[in-house]
Amino acid sequence: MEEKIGVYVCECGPNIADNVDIDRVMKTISSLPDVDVVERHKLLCSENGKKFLKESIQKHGLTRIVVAACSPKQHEVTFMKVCEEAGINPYFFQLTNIREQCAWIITDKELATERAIRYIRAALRRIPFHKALVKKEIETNPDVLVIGGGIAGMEASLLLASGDRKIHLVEKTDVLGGKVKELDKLLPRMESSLDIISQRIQEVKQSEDIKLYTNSEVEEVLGFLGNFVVKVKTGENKELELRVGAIVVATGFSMLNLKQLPRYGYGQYDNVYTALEFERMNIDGKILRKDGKPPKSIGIIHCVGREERGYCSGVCCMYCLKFANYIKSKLPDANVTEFYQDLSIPGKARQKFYEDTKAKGVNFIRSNEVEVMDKVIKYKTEEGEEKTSSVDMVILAPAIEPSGDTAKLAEMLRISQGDGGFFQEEHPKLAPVSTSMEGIFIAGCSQGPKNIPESIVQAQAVAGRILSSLIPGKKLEPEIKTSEISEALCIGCQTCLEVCTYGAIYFDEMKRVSVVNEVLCRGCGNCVGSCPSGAASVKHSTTTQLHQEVVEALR
Amino acid sequence: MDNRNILVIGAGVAGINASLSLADSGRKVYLVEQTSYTGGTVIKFEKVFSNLECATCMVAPKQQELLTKENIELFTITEVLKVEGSLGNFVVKVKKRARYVDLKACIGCSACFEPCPVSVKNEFEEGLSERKAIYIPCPGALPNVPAIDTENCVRFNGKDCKLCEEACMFEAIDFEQKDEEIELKVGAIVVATGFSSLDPKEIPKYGYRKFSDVYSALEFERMFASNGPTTGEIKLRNGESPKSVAIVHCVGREEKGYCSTICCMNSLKFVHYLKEKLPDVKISEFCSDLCIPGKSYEKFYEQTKTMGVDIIRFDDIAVKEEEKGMSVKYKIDDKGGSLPVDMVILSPALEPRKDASKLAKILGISQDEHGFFAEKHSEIASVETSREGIFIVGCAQDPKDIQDSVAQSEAAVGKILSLGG
Amino acid sequence: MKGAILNVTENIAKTIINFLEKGLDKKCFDAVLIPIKVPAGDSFAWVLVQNKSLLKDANPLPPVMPVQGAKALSSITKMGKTNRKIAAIMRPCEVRAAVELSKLEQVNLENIFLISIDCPGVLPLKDYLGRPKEAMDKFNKILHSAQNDIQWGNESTRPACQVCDKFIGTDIGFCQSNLHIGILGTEDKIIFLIPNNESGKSILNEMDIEAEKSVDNWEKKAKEIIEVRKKKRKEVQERLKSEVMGIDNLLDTFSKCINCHNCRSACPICYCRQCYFESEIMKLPSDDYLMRADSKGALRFLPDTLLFHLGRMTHMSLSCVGCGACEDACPMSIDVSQIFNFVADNSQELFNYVPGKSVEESLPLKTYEEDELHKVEI
Amino acid sequence: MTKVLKTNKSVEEAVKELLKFLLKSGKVKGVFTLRKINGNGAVAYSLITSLDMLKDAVPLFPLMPANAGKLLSNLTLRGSVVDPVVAVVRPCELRAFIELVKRKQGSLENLLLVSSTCAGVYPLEMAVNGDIDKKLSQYWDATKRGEIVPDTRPTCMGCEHFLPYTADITVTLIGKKDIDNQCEIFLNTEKGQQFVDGIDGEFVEGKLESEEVVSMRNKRKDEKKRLFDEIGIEKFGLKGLIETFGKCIGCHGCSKVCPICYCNLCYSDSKTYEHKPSVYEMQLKRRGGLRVPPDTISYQIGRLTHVGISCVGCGLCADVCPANIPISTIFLKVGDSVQKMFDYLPGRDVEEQIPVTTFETDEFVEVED
Amino acid sequence: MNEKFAPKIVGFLCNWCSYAGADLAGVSRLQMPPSLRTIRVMCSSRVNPLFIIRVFLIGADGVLVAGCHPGDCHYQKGNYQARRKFAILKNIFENLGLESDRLRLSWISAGEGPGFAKVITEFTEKIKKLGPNPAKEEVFL
Repeated sequence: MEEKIGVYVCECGPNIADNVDIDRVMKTISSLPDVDVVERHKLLCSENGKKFLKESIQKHGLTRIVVAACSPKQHEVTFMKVCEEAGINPYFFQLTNIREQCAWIITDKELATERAIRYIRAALRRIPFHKALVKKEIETNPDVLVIGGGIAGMEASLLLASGDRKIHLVEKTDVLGGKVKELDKLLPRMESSLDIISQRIQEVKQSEDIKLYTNSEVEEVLGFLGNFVVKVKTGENKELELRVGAIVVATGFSMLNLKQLPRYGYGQYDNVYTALEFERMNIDGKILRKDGKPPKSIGIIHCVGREERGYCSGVCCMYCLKFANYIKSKLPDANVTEFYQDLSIPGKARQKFYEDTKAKGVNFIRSNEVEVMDKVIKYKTEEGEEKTSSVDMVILAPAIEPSGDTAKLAEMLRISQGDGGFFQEEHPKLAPVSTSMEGIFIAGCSQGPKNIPESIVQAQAVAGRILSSLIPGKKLEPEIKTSEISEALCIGCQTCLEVCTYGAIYFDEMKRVSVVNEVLCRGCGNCVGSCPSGAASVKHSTTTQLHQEVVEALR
Repeated sequence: MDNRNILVIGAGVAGINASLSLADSGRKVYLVEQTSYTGGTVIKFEKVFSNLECATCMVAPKQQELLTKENIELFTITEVLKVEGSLGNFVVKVKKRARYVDLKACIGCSACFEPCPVSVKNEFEEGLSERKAIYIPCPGALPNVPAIDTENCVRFNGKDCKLCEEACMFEAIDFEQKDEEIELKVGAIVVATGFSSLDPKEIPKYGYRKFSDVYSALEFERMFASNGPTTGEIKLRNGESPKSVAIVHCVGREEKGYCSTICCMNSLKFVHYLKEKLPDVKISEFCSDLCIPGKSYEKFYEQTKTMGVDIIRFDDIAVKEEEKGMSVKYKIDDKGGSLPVDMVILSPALEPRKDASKLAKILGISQDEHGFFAEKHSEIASVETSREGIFIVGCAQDPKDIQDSVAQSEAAVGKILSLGG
Repeated sequence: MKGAILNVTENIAKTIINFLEKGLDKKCFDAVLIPIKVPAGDSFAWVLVQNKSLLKDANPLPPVMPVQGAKALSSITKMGKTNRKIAAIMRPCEVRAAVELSKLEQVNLENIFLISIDCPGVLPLKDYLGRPKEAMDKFNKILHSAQNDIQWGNESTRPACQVCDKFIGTDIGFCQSNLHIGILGTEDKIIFLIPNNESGKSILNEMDIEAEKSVDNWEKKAKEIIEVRKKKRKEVQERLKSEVMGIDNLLDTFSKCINCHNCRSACPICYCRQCYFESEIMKLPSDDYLMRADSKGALRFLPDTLLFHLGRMTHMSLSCVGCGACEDACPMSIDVSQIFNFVADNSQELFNYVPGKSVEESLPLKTYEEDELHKVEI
Repeated sequence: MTKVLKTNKSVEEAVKELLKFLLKSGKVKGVFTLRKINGNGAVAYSLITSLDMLKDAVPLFPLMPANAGKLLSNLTLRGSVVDPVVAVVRPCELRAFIELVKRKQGSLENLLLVSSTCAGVYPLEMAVNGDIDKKLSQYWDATKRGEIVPDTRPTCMGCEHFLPYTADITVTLIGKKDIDNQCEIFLNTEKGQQFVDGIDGEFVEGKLESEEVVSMRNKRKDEKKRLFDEIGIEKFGLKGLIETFGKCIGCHGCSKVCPICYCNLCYSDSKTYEHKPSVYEMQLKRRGGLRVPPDTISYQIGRLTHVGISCVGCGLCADVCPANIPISTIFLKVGDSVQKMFDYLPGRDVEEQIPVTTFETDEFVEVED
Repeated sequence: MNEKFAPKIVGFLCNWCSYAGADLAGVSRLQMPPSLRTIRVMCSSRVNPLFIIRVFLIGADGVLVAGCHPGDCHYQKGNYQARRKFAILKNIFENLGLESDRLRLSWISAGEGPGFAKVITEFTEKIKKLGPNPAKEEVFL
């Protein structure tokens, strides 16, 4: 069918008109073959401008529209809407920017006008090659899989449940509560951790929206946002298949294995304990040396393994202060010394806790290269002088590291691991709980070391993302301008799979061609730039379309 | 929840983020912003730590989305007057100040600035440059529509001036606009009003305003900004570029009694700023305890150290006069030193907004001893408040970095949506 | 038959170029498609010329055929008709190929003005490259021998050319250009411009060249040589029948083939973007190969070399114009074109179809007659 | 030190013996090697499954009718060979195959790879009238003496990677004085040793990187340098390119035979490169003239961007070029330099990732400005 | 240097940073030579080297590929990939003695209006020094 093409030039008041000779533009463009309508308007984006555009399109029964006006970032959407209202596909429209990138940056009116004409002709050249694109909609499953039954996993599950979603909560061990369950008191108010955690565990167990699988592990994850298929191996060694729309990974952390750092004497000398061991001692109410006597002088060592891991675990300083408080309340005359590098006590509440602790007569020594010998702690001061201090009990604060199965999960879920081996968030600032795989979220210490409130916030955030994006009965509307791969041209070298950040391309073994999953594709075109066979292309930015623009630009 | 609409107070990155998510979920959102623009403090940054990403590139798409999103109604230059009712049916009265520029008609060509006879210090640029009485805070601000500041506009001070009106081709200037009081019915409220940073003047020893080349972090931020007053040139007041710079952490920490969380990283970021523009500049970072928690920050610190910067610890510090210029005097357990520099950058503490207590009263929520909005429970309910249905996110609750602010905003969304309705 | 007569200035080539320049000046056409010596001077390439100054290196009758003219024409008109009038000066086999391609929708002849020349044949590309000078002299001799030598186009031209009996761009050569240039029987003093149709005539009019002169000398000479060639063609094909035909001979001939498919790339009639024999279809699972190997004890790898050549025959032999481009491009110097010619002649005979003779004549495989080919029925 | 199988047979016999042993013992199902076919002296790669047919095998015949890497890819493209197959190929063919495997165009599984220290091959045109047989004695003499064999293809004479990188079994030829009555077969891998297990002959220790190899490598390096200087592509510029590729007839035979050009349909033969006449008319207007078919130069540079990083310099492109363009030398030179950027050597190791799919966050900052 | 020569530069600007930067330059009314022909792409990684070659041979006096600063890519890592492809192409150009200075890769953020103007001005100057792209006139491409 013959296309009817219309060109609309916006004067944008004086902004374009002052610097671009609109008359000349009109004249030149009208003289071109296969341009059916050329119109000008004072301000196309204004209400009556849009009305004018719509009516004109309908009056002339146009099939392709070129608008020469401002930046697409300003009004592309505006005019696409108009096209839709006028009854033509919004992708049969091209907005060419003769304001920001023409009228406003070129003083010489002659040149600016030529430039404007050139841009319009470029648009005219490409527009016949435009294809009609339509919104896709896909059914989704609103249920959620949560991996990990720690504080974060439970918080997410509970919140999602009260947002009436079905949740499958998969926990590796036989109990809920994760690491928090092993703590005595919570900072900074020193409330009982157990009360809080056991209350949550109850809620989870009672909720009929949460299906709990203990002693269970995820074995395989297929599919994508809204349509995941998950294989779970349950405690009863049953294999079952779950269908969910989103996945939350809250697999927490593990503590650095102190065997790796002999210089702290753990397992080598008596009375050297890890933080969690000490929590336990404290809960059992017996802070005692191996010989059964209470310790007289206790050294608490911060930053154990910080150097090796290359990051500050963020939480140790505070719980080390907490330990001092444990001790002081049980053994008031015990001598407590904190060996620290930098005190990391951010936020409005923590410094006070530190000062109160200090006031209880706890010593603080800024120290480097700390070493533990029998009953002695050796260290270097800021000035670098060697000192020792004799102790009869040592508490070590080992670095927090990703839990053992992180790598395995990362591969299974096709998400990447970032700094320190923790799961990589989609964006370090604006998308801390989502991943590059749409529909897969991370919360708590699996994303990075953090304290309890931060973990809970992340869990709630995940709930927020899921509840707002994956809504029962509401279909997903994925990106329209996605990539596509020509079966005929694809040779199956899978270069595209490797360069795609979003796991949006899969390989069809039968046909031996790569295929784009349009739900996941965001249309960046990296695959297009990398495909040797020219099999990949991005809709609405095809090589042909760009080439047409270039040809005109260089006329 | 009877009323599904949501009120979000503050169009900073946290507020925007919450609004977008809520809108996605099909909620109607009223976003109330005190200033004439969106983006909050973040858009004042050229780059953000630790990935040194360009802040505008990061936030602008969200701001754009905000303006085109169907079920978000944005009220700029607007403040909350009264909040009644309870979770599920709050009745909120807001005062929408006149912008005197028609948001629909104006296309942001900025033709009206030039003729305006008034010029005053631009607070967005931390007073480093001037603006007119009709103005946008900086190029690229969104919505890209100026506002008239009636305090300074001569027309609103007796004279009959309408130069801007004449300059405008789109009849966008409308002196007839009136402030209006609007009543909003909402089911829940998200408070994302952010922070202000301590005015170093309050602590004389830092010599702020005494010495012309002592800058606050935000001032320096704007000085480096490519869309800022110097288009990114780092200059002393005398026009020369600094040879030695001191960056001072923890300004006001002692006085405030808390660590503001982000200053260490932000100050380290400045090293990158300086070295990018002035490779040979001598930089000293004065810090007490380095607070760089989390998986990524120490890496940034290590990398920064290799760029040539002295990290100097202090217990006490002051900026003193020298016969020529100034120097930083510092003490660390009874030792100490003095370092002559020609530029000082102060990292002042983050503090609650000046109007926090007023807003707290209006909202009927409590504040903590520092004046930040108090969360319901510091460990397990940090986005909830004493009043059910009112949520606090971002630095309005506690000093924090962008990641945590965004996380909290999403958390509030989670909480609200989980209430059902 | 009538035509125009132009006096030769300098040499035939120059005369023809002058004629073309005149055409450009008179806007009879906007551009000329003609072979031009490449900058390095070691070959010729098709160039679409608008700026006359480029014609100084042009040669309407180059000693080699690196690219079949029809392919060049196809590359610019495949996607639609040109808006400029283009005069394409080509050898008869190239004109015939162009006509075939237009039937296959690979060339759009609208606004294309086809000019053909008496063709003495060309030298094998290999003989020309490297020694362009000597080759050029050799070729010029052939050109001039046109006057007396009945064996016009001697041993040194390509085998395909030596047996070509359709080297004349008029109906006696089963070729239908718009204008044919005759150089036979002219003692190199004149050339004949013979319009084959109205558009040919009208162009000559526009250039006010009077076209009512007799061209009998030329025609007589041409027909003589055609006869000689026909005979030669018969002989050669008889020889081929015994030497090359039959499965063993064929296998033998193609045993050197290295599957580079240059023959098909050079062939004007093989117009597929992607050859069937290079497509996924031809890629088999490994055990298929092993099984086939097993059945004979050994399998040449790649297999299906003969299949490729036979397959190609079935695809293009009806339209094969015998231009010899395939043989020129073969790195293993296999007598591809001679074999294809032979097969083509026979299959074309079946429908007494002469490829490129006229645009009107539709491709045999696009039509059928109810009463035909009964001998293939049983 | 590597395990070496030593036999007192001429190299050619020994290798055939080995193949026979493998096939006979049923350790392999097929033998992939060069073979004389059709009794007219033509030599082609073949997949041999019967001992009888093995007689005509000429594993070391100095001719490359096609890059075996490309052929092996064809063989294993749709899944690895079910039963083991032994393939006798040249080092550059082996490297090509490895590159193809990296590009998911083939599988190493169940393949026993036999290669040799390669003395080079003769140009294809020599195979046209069977001239190679006349040259064989000269070929082997030079090889024994560890000298570059005269009249072999230029790319071979300048090839420094004649020592196979990933072969299971390597037959040493270069500089081996007595290959007529003695043969050393290096068993580089576990696999290699397992397969020959049970064959007669003595097993010794040996070193592949012999003096002969080293000295040959130096000779080749010099020759390569000479080649590069002679062609001096860095001085090409557009003019030079046009002069060099002016005679290109656009058959794209170079890409058809190139093992690294693995596309079914070359991008530049695809529709994207075909335009409405108006596009050409615009060009015509500006340039006054336009070569057709167009895109000769862009095709060649374009192919460089694709092939450069993996070019193994097998030389076939130049060998098949009807216009005698020294393509291989040009590609080799550019390839070398592109590969150096990432210190990447195509075909060195199948685990080595192709640089184009990966990146470092802090590389090539010099190209930014 | 030919004063009359007005270079034609084809600029592939990524939608998220560089195009926004260009807009900001406009909004700030920063003047720059009229040499640029903007082509908007979603990400710098979209630009296939093959395409750059074509643009160069069609006769662009300069080709600019502009994207987000490293680490800022809206699609996480596209610009790194873009840089690699570009580096290889530049290397090939140098090897073939083609003027690789006609190809430019720049990182321009949405905030860098002035930066954009600077890039365009500099690049235009550079191209002016190089003179017109010979490919423009060439017949035998």
